[in-house]
Amino acid sequence: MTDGMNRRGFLKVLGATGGGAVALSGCSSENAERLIPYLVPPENQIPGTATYYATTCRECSAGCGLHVKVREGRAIKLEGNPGSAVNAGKLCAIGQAGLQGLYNPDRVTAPMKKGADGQFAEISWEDAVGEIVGRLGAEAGERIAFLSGNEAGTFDALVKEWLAAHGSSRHVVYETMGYEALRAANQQLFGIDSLPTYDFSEARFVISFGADFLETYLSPVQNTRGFSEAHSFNHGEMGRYVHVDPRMGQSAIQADEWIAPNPGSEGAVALAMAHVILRDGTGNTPRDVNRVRPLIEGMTPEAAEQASGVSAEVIERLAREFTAHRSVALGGGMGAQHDAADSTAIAVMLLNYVAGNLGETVKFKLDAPAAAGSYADLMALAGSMNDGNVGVLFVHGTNPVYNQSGFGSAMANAGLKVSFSSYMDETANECDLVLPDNHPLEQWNDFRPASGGYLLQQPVMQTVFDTRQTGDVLLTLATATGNNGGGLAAANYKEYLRAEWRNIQRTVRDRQGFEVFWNSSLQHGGVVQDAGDTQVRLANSAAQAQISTWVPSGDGLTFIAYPSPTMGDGRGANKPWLQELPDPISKITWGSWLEVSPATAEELGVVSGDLVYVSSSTYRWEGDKLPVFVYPGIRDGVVAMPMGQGHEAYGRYAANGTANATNFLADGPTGFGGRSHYNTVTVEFSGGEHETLAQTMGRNRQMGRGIAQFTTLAALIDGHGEEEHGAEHAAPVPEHIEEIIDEWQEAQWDDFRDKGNYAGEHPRWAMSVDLAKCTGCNACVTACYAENNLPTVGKEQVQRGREMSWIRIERYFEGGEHGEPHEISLLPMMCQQCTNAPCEPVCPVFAAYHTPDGLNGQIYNRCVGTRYCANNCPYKVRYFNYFDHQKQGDPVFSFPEPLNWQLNPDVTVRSKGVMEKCTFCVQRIRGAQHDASTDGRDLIDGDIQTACQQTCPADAIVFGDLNDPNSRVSQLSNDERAYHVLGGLNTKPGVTYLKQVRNRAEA
Amino acid sequence: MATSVQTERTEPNTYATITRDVFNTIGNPGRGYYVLLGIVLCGLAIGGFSLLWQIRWGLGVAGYTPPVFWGVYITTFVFWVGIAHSGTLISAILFLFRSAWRTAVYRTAEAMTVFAVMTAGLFPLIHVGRLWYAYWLIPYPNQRQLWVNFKSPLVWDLFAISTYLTVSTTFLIVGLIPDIASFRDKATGWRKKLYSITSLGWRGTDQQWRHYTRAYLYLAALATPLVLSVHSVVSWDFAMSIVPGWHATIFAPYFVAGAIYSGVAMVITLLVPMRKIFKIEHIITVDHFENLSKLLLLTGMIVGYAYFVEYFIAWYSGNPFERASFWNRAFGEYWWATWTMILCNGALPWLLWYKKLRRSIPMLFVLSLFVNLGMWFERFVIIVVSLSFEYSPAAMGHYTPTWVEWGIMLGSFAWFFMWLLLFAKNFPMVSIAEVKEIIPLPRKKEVHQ
Amino acid sequence: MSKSPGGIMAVFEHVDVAADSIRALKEMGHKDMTVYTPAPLHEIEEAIGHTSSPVRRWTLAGGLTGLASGFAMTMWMSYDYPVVVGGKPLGSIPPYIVIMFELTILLGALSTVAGLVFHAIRNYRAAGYDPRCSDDLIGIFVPCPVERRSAVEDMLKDKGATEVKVEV
Amino acid sequence: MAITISAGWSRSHSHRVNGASSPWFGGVLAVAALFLGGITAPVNASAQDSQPSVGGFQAPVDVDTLGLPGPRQPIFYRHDIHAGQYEISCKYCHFAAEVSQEPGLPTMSTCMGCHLVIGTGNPEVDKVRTAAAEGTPPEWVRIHNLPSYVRFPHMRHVNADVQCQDCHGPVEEMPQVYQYAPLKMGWCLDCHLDREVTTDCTACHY
Repeated sequence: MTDGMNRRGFLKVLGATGGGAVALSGCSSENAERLIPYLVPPENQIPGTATYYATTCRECSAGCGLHVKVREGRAIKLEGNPGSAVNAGKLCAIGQAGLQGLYNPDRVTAPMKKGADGQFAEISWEDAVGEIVGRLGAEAGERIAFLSGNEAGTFDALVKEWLAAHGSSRHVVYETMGYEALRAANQQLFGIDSLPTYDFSEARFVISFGADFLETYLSPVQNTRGFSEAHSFNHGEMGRYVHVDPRMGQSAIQADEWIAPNPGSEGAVALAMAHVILRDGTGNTPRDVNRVRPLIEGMTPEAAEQASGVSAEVIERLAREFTAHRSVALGGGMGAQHDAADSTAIAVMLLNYVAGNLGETVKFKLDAPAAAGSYADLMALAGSMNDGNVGVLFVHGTNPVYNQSGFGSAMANAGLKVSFSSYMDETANECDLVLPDNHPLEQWNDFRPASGGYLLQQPVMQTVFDTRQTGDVLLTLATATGNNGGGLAAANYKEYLRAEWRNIQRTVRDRQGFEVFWNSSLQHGGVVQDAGDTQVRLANSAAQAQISTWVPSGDGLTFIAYPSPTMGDGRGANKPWLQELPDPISKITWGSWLEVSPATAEELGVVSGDLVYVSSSTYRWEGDKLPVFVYPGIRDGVVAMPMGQGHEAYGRYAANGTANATNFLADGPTGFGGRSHYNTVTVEFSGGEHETLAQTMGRNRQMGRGIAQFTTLAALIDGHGEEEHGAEHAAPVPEHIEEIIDEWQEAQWDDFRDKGNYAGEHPRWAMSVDLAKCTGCNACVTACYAENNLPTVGKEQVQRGREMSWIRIERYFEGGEHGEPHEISLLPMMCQQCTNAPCEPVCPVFAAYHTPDGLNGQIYNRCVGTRYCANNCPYKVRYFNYFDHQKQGDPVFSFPEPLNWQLNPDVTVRSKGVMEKCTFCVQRIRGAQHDASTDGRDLIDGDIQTACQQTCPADAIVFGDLNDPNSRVSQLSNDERAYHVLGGLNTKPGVTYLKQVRNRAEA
Repeated sequence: MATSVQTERTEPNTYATITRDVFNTIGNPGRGYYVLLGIVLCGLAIGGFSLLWQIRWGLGVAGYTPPVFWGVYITTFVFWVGIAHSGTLISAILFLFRSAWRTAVYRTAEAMTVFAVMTAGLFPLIHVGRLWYAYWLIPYPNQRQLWVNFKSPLVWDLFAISTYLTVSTTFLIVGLIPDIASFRDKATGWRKKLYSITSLGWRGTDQQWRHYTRAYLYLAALATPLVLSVHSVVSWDFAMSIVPGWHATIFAPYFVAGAIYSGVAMVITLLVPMRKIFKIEHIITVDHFENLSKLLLLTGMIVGYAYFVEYFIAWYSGNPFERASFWNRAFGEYWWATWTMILCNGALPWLLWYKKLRRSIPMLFVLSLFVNLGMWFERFVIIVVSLSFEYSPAAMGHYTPTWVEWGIMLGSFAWFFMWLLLFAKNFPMVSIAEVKEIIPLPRKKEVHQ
Repeated sequence: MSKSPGGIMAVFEHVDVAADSIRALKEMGHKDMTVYTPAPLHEIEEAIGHTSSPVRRWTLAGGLTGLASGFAMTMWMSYDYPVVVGGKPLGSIPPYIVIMFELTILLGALSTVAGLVFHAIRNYRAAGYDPRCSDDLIGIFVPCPVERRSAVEDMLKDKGATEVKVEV
Repeated sequence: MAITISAGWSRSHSHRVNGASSPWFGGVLAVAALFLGGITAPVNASAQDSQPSVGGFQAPVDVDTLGLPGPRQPIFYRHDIHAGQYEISCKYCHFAAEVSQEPGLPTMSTCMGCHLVIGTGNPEVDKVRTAAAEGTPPEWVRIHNLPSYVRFPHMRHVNADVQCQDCHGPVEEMPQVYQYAPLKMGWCLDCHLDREVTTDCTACHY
């Protein structure tokens, strides 16, 4: 097996145990490699075993705890910190892909300075600091501005202190997803500018008004965990979830009912529900509701029907359901942030308020940091730069030029622009100096999420490049300019941080010695104590609240730019894992698309894949044309596009020539200071131009094959859970035939039960997947990429269907035609580890075979590449290496230095011509068996977690031994909802699916 | 047809004329031959370059689009194996049936068999991901202490194809020995030396003929079940799987009939120009073509019936996957391939019910080309179209071959014709001894028995 | 046999004449002769009256060897390093029949050829061959001592041989 | 296995070291003795034969590596002196062999633990000291090199009482280490079959 980039190559760089120049061939003769010993043994590290470091994920503002798996001094995988209150050991796809930010081949490797020719050239750190110091001498006071992303925590404090020391207070915070509408509503109603936390686990009725709470909204992993508990089927009970939004996004897949109101009118529905509750007195309404009573009473269900097109009856029913259970209503999602989004958020908060949910399922944490910054602030800064009032601009952790093209031209009017970006993104390109910050995994830092607590970050490895932590740079600058009084006298940022944590220790009333507290915080990833909730009550300003609906400007189609579940606001775009991660809805990779409803598509005369021009009143994208994706889950007359693609800089993966959704949005802040993600556009199709979508679904519907099955709550309660919905045509195997088959099978197996490796007792590894829990978030997919060294293959190969995703989420549209409601069925599909695996007997060389412990083994080095196994796999979960993905210079090279550093040394990197597939993370199974053997104990249920299971925020995946009747997986496999995909083929899969349960509205 | 009849001589065939006429087919070739050989070598170079390109970069340069993991290579593999079959049918099965007319055409057919198997045998190698490890399919003792999986139809295939190649080559060589001896006794110069060696000391003694005829009979008797088994085994490459459209009991006879059908067509394709170029129209006559076209008609009817049965069973079984697969064949993305196949193989052979058409050589030539095309598409439909529409709707894809695959396919034709050209100019393309066997040697007295 | 004492080589144009001559030679007591024909000719074969060729035994032996080795190889290898595939028994006869069959044919065919070569070489006679015998003439070579040559020569000429000559 | 083509290896060739003088027991004692020796009897660097011998084994005087089997290492580290003559346990330096897949390579600080004090004047020891002082660890040439698709969990073997020498050969007698066993699959299998432990493919390949 050729191993251009092999396990050993990995071991080399830090070389605890072994290493090597790239060894070319390997079946027998090995090239001499080099072993480089450590000078001093690193703490806690044993070569060949992983060390885990606790730190905090900074890919979004949720503040998930991380356990970083480090092998031989290199971070190789990001996993959730089981002790974290936010994510409890789970981690989303974006969070896991943080590793590819660390090892991004397009990282800025050293300080850069823009020359007279506009090209960047490397300079030394000393020179770079000197340049700034020189300029700081000339500029002072408010002419110094610091633009950053959400840095709630010590860094924020440092920036403020540093600016103050230099006489400035201009710290502008800008996050693309700033939730300005939600915050404005909280400000207006309750007088607090902060973001709420939702306690889903207590709720049994969830209604979302355009909030993508399972995708990007506030804290998606936390939301998914809670929602999974609230909504999954459990002993005859489950919650109900209604989604109100013109577009059915990933979150809405789980919705039991999807209501598509007129665009921008969700607020009216929410307020009318509040109206009904107040009218009927069914809610646990606080007494001070009278302040807003006129507002609520003004919105009758009938009025709401007028505004939204949702019938009054439905609104009445929803209101009844809302108070019949513990409930939660969500609003203010970025994908629904139109000009009247503050109205929506106000209405939703009022709905929660009248139902008595505040403090119950909707909480404002006492220790939540105050929110800061908005789109309006950014635009104000742009204005100020245009007026020549900014002499020195620092940019850290935000990339406004990408989604606000006017900001770039404004920057031209600022003096010295200094970026701390790790990547040459659009904003860094406009700067004079780029002083690359350490990646969050290389940093000392802390973070305070809206859900409360103080989270620590520690460097998990040496810096990959010649980068420096921005905190250190600021301290150096302060020393150089002599403005280093107070906390700025700290020797380095770590000391500054520790000083800050002495305060935190006091705040959390910890009475141990500081070092004990510090070390314990490091081990746990921070301190989280339930600081309690803010007791919110209606502020005086609540009486002035107004409710409006969004009014389209001019004719045309309503355009929605929604946050992409894979790209986020765009910062995921330079990570190949995320680019290749199929969008949960469209299943499109490596580019953007325009979602169009079937009726609208017919009007436009387009089908999926047709290339269209989209133009708004201010913008028309000339770069290329945008492919259409016909989607039944979007309201007629509405088109939608994911944010995050269409970068012009930001690295080879990001700058992929597709369109940027935010460009089609109107400039300028809305009344509440945010940006409207709605606009009116026209779509033109000249005819004839078409591209093959880089889509990972062959067909969008399951053609009655019963792949992803569902049942209804009512059927389960009535004891008809075994009924196959969506599998009308699959003829079941008659029972007596099945008996004969089973008997015959037993007889066959007797042959090998006492032979060779098959003799004796063995586990039968198996998995169960609860479709009622799966939200299609793709976290498992990225976990698999990370754990099993899966290559990313790029757009062209995905168009040929050659993606290597060992686990994929199959997404099937149901209904949506002939007046039936549109629904989506999901099914995570990985190797089913069939007992009677069709792939095995056809392999001529036993590369595919059955292990004694029930795995469907795939021996890569034995594989000749006949691909017969893949033909014969009914589930199509075998993936072939068409190219040498790990080889430099290959057409589809997946691991440009240093991306190869992420490779898991426990898993063989496959060469070209070899079939590969999921083996239930056999390296983890063997690893756990080794550990148990070393410790002299037996494995117990739960000792082994597959990568997908470990990260699943919904806890949908359970792995274990089927031969152990007490294991979780055994019990789940005998559930009334259990079924095998294509079970009629008698493959006897090891993966059991539990049917999705739809909690239909009571008639 | 009048034109073809005109070219036939009226002079009766005698032992002497046969030896002479066949011997005249060899000898120093003209410019046309070298032009043909040049074209063939160019094709081979294109194929070779494509293959090297594929080995260098990986199978990704071919058009494989999962779930279509097998494409043009396996299609062409089955095509060539199929071509091979009629050769053995004519040389062995018809021999057992004492079918006298076969003698004139069997050598061409048998040579075609060997070269077609030689061509076919390349494709499993070309198509595997790691060509350099393909020898792992052979059960040889190795330090890894591993054996091969005899349950895999691919291993059966390995055994079947290599046995077939060995046996048909043996059969060809055994058949050639007396003819080469004839050539030896006529040739001069280096050819004499060549034939002296390759005739293996054949002199046509009574003892030699005694053992020879027996051995030939047994070889034919062994080749007969072999030829039936080889394409059955090839068909089991598909039928043993669970792919809808593949998993069918009809596959073995269906494939064997199809193989003979395509092979006979290829024999016609080859014989028509050959008899003209070699001026042996009096040895390979229109009667021979009529007999071949009857074979074509018979197997064509079987193939057409198989098409019908496939669809019928897909419907009759009630299996939704089978039904969907066959619906997709006829009306899905590859409808054109299916209808090409049905037109060429299912409809066109009906023309052969007309004797006039059976005896029209230009007509047969054109028809044989259509049948070749149709049979290639039959395999394409069975392999690619079935795979593209399997069980999992999430994994359905559309496969389009790339230049590499077309290049290699072109190379395979070049490879085949290269051997045929080299053979035709150096060895008898008509069996001298066997043609002699069926015409009377002069007698002094007329015998009435 | 190969060390011929020399003999008479006669060449015939007509098959019936050759056959008659063979019979006549046999009557004269010349059982050991070599007949060269351009093709296997039944009339000649009948005249010589050979028994069935022993090659068939080679075929049978080869075929049975192939069958047995196919069975032995597949079964032994299946249990030597037991690897389970698809829930099937380790040694499953039905799929192995294919291998057994192919080996039967292969070894049967190869041993047939071996038998042919063996027997053909065993009966190889160095002396007396006329190249025209591979074209359109029938040759008969009769080894005979010098004292009997004239009688044989006369008889053959009398029967109608095209050419009769003495080969040493 | 009736047909086994193994490349010049069979069990009978394996060199097991006698249990009595088994050098990997009592490593700590050996080290202590080494220290003592170092202190009480200053070592003449060029004359190894004057060094005290703890066990029965006396390492030969080898100053030239050219004639020895195995690749030449940046430092002429003498396994025969360390593990043979002084009977330092293998696991003293290859510290992770009992707990990890990888046996571990001694860090420079492990070397300096002894060589701060002893070995002065020996040019090879000086190389170690220089390397440690300058922070430039030597790049050892890897000898036992399995292909990347093979796992060899050291701890499973060590804990199953497979002696280091079974695979690595009599390292304690090797002035310069060379690859002793073929490290081929058939060789692995022979031992696994002998010991009646798993021969499942995924035990080693994944």
